[in-house]
Amino acid sequence: MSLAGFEVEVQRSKDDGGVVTEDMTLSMGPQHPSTHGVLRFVIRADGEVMKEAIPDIGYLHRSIEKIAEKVGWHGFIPYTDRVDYVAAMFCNHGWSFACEQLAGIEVPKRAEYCRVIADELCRIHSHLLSVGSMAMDIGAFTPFTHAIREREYLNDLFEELCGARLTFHYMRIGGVGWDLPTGWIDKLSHFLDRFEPLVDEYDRLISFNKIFVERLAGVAPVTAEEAIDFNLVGPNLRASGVRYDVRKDEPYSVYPELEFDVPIGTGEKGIVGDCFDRYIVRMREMRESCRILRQCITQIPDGPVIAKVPRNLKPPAGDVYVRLESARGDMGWYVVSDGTAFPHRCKIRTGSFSAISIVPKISRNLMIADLIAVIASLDLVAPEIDR
Amino acid sequence: MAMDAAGVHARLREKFGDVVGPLEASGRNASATIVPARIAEVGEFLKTDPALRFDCLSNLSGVDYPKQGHIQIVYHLFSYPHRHAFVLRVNAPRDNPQVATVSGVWSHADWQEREAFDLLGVTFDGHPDLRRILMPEDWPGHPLRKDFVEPESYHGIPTSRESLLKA
Amino acid sequence: MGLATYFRSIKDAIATIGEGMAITASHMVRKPFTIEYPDRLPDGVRIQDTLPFRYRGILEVDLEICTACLACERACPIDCIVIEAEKDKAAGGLVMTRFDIDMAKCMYCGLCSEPCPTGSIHHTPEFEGADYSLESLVRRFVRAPTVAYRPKKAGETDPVIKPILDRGMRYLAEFAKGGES
Amino acid sequence: MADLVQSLFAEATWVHYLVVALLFGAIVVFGLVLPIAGITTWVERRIMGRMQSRIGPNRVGPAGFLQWLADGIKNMLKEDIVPTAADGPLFRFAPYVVMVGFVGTFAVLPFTSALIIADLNVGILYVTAVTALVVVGILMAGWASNNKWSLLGGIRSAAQIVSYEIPAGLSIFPIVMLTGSLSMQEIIKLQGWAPWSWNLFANPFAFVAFFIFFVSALAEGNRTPFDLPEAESELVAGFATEYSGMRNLLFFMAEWGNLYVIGAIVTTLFLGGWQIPFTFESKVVQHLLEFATFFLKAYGVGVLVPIWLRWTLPRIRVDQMMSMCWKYLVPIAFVNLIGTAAWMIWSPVWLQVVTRMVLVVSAAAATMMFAHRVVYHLEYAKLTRAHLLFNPLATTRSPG
Repeated sequence: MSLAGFEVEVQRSKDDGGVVTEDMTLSMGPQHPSTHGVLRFVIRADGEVMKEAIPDIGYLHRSIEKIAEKVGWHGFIPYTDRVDYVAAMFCNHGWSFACEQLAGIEVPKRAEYCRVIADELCRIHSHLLSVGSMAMDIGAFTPFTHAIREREYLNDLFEELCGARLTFHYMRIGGVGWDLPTGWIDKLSHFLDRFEPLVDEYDRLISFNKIFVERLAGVAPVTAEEAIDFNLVGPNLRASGVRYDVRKDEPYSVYPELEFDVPIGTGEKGIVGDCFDRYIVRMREMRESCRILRQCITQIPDGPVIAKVPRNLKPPAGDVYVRLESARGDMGWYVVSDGTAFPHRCKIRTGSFSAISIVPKISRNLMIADLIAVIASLDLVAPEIDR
Repeated sequence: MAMDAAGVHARLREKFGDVVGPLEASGRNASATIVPARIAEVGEFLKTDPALRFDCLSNLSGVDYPKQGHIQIVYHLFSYPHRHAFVLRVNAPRDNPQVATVSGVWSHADWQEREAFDLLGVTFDGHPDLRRILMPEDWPGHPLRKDFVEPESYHGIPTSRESLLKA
Repeated sequence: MGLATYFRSIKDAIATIGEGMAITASHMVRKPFTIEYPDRLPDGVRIQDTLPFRYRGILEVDLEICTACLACERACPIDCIVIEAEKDKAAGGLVMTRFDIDMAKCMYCGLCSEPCPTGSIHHTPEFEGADYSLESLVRRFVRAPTVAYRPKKAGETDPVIKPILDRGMRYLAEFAKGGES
Repeated sequence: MADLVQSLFAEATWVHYLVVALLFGAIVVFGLVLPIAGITTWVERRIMGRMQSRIGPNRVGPAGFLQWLADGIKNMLKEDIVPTAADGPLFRFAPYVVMVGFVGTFAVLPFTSALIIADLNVGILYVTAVTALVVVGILMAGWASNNKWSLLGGIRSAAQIVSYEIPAGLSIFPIVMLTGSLSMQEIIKLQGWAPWSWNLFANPFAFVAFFIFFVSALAEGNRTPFDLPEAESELVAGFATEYSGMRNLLFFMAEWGNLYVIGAIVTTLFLGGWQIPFTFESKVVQHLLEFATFFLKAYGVGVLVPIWLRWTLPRIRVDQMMSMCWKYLVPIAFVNLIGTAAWMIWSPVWLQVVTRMVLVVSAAAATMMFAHRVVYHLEYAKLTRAHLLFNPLATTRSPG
């Protein structure tokens, strides 16, 4: 593996005693245990203290945007599952949403509710992995398995809903592929009853543990200006104190009918926008998702779950940019149609891509152990970065 | 104070004149085409003008239009203080696409421009660190161009396998 | 650092660590969540039987009710289905000579089973697909040329085909029905 | 041991001594150390599994008990890889240094009133000295691997162990002062079987010293929250990154075995050692009971509690580990030292008795509170009886 583009200048410094010291160049990844997929960082460190950490991405590039131009409008939906396989529902939703905007398709109300239910479940699904792996990266293994245990329950729910545990392919252009199965709503509310106390338990087990707080509080704070400048989105942006949520501020689907709060980082343990804020915002969002789900359960109307959409869809020429709030924040889909059966261009702007670009800036003068916390707290998911 | 697209466009026209093309479409997708070399200035103005305050470059995408003979760079801007959005478009010729960089205006543009450079071969003048980001350094061509042909192999590794379904 | 902060941080550390230990201790008496697949399930239970009806496992084709309409072949985004059928007056309709699915390529999206008019191509709950070679992952359903199924106006009466068709239609009923124009 | 050799051989030469010493060493290593370290791996993985709503190893032998043997055999059969760029001799030698540092402590561990290899009059000093060898081994491993992650791990370990020797040593002093001896057996003999006659409850300073010693010992044993030298999410596997097969196993055996050594020392110093309330006619019964008492105390404190801590707590950062040592543990250990001295000089007998009782009662109260919290958490999670299981060896859950 060449270091092309990563030529780290070896800096020699001489202290007063005449001892020459060299910086150490570390290659962290792509097979490092805590880089969440195949990410690589080239670190220049002085002992434990990093002088810089340069991200190297592209190891998981599967050219999904190119594939979009080859497989047609309906056929691309299963591929969107792979854009961010930790939170596939949002990618399904984003693509369907963009296509509906392009083709002017009206989505039935029940389908929108199905989508919101699936989205919010998926948000819990993704945040559980995020906070769980964060705890594991900090060194506590047990919270991770507790998170995975709850995630397993969710997987069972998804399996029943759409037949898959990870690559859901649940949404279709114009609605959703399957209606909610009979008795599924009861299982969902049973899950919520069981899950909410377990979030509290998780908080007691790890969130406010002194060691955990010490590891995260005050580490790598991102100010609101920086966050906007680097286009951090979602929980990462909100942790910096910006109260912005696409669901609330540019509502789509049926979110205007639902009541929920947008938790933001307050710097309760350290500085606003530090790792702890990014972590705790996710914990709080899971509770909000539970709230949304409970409302959906009571409000969901009857009716069809998919609109009449031609199988050979040819949206009129034009482009559209839609944004939706995925688990990793504002996800942008820029889709260009040239009026044929194949998309002309699809650009997916993901939260992790912008989040990783801020790493070199905020990781200066942190310790190597802190870099792990930063990666975990930004909730970087490698497939979403590389697409 | 949120401003509608026509207002944003009018203000740009007032400042830059013919550099800014006519307003296309409306609502969230309302856009204006900008002269490639002046995009940085326009961006700077959009970001700093107190009435506009487009402090966030939400998305930067490159689209190849072989028929029209240009590559279009699309800037989706968003303003957190005012909660309004605007779209800028820049058309660069396909054979030598050169666009001024906006990485000095929005830090997010740094990586997005690298991606556009990598996948579409657009050169961003003045970019501090313009090198490939997703593809390997020695990858031939720019994959998202419509006329890109995938090489048969890369360093001796075949890029495709024969279909098992061949009759 | 004031003395008060000093002792408060000691107190905090002891309290939160104690709380965490109480939780892990309480887990010692909770049931494990593991299903011991595949060999320690309760008697007579196959894990496949516990999976939901919609589970998207390995694809299966019921040739008895396949109409050779090629809808699945067209729907597949990665072209992992190949069907060859010819009109044959003598045999009384379409005759399928080939129906192959490359399971090595299949991404289990379910797009093929959605447009199927009879539910012939469908996902099974089987998921154990590991094999020693790529070639053996290609499922070839047509052994000998087979006459394609033709739906009967009055409803199916053949006692062999009826249950298969019923299952197929039930499978189709699970899908949300959108427009098909 | 000299008596033993002389009683066996009429004219004992140095050869006899050597042979008996080697035999004895072999018996200790293969009869005691290996099984303790091995079984501990099984215990740890089972406990960890239950804490994480999993089962843990359950395939080899009843309830997976023989898993440790299977792992050992597997590791012995594995290829012993030495990286080309590594410093070969040092690389090969390092695991043995770590093992020596750990097995050496068994020489002075008082298992019963008689079963002790050498009751040195400087026993506790010997323990602190010998365990310091471990850091040499780890540093050797980290350096010789010629891997930056290993080196970071080795350096972290050196900094950590050297720092934590100080609070650990300072927390031994109060006990030495109380008992007036450095010999392990003497320290035990001056305590009684009952909790109120343990050094732990002798005075408030000894009580605090117990916790400081325990924390420092955890840090010296590289256990979570102080497992920085091998922090798997940061340094891949720290100093052991390049090791495979048996050499890797030696490191881990030393780690798990060290837990037991920690427990044994804590038991000796603070928890009354092998003391039992009765004396028996039969020497065998007497020693068996003493051994069982000592073993259970040491295993509980030294193995089960650290395992429990490990699967509860996250890992602290290297600078926090240092500040914890120098800002918290060392000052408090000094206060303990002076406090114990002052206590011994000025406290009247009645105060000593009352304090012992107060400490015992408050420790019991703390345990009760803790038990209450455990029950509270079980109730808070809204678990039905069907979700609870009291048989730790049962394994199956019905699907669905």
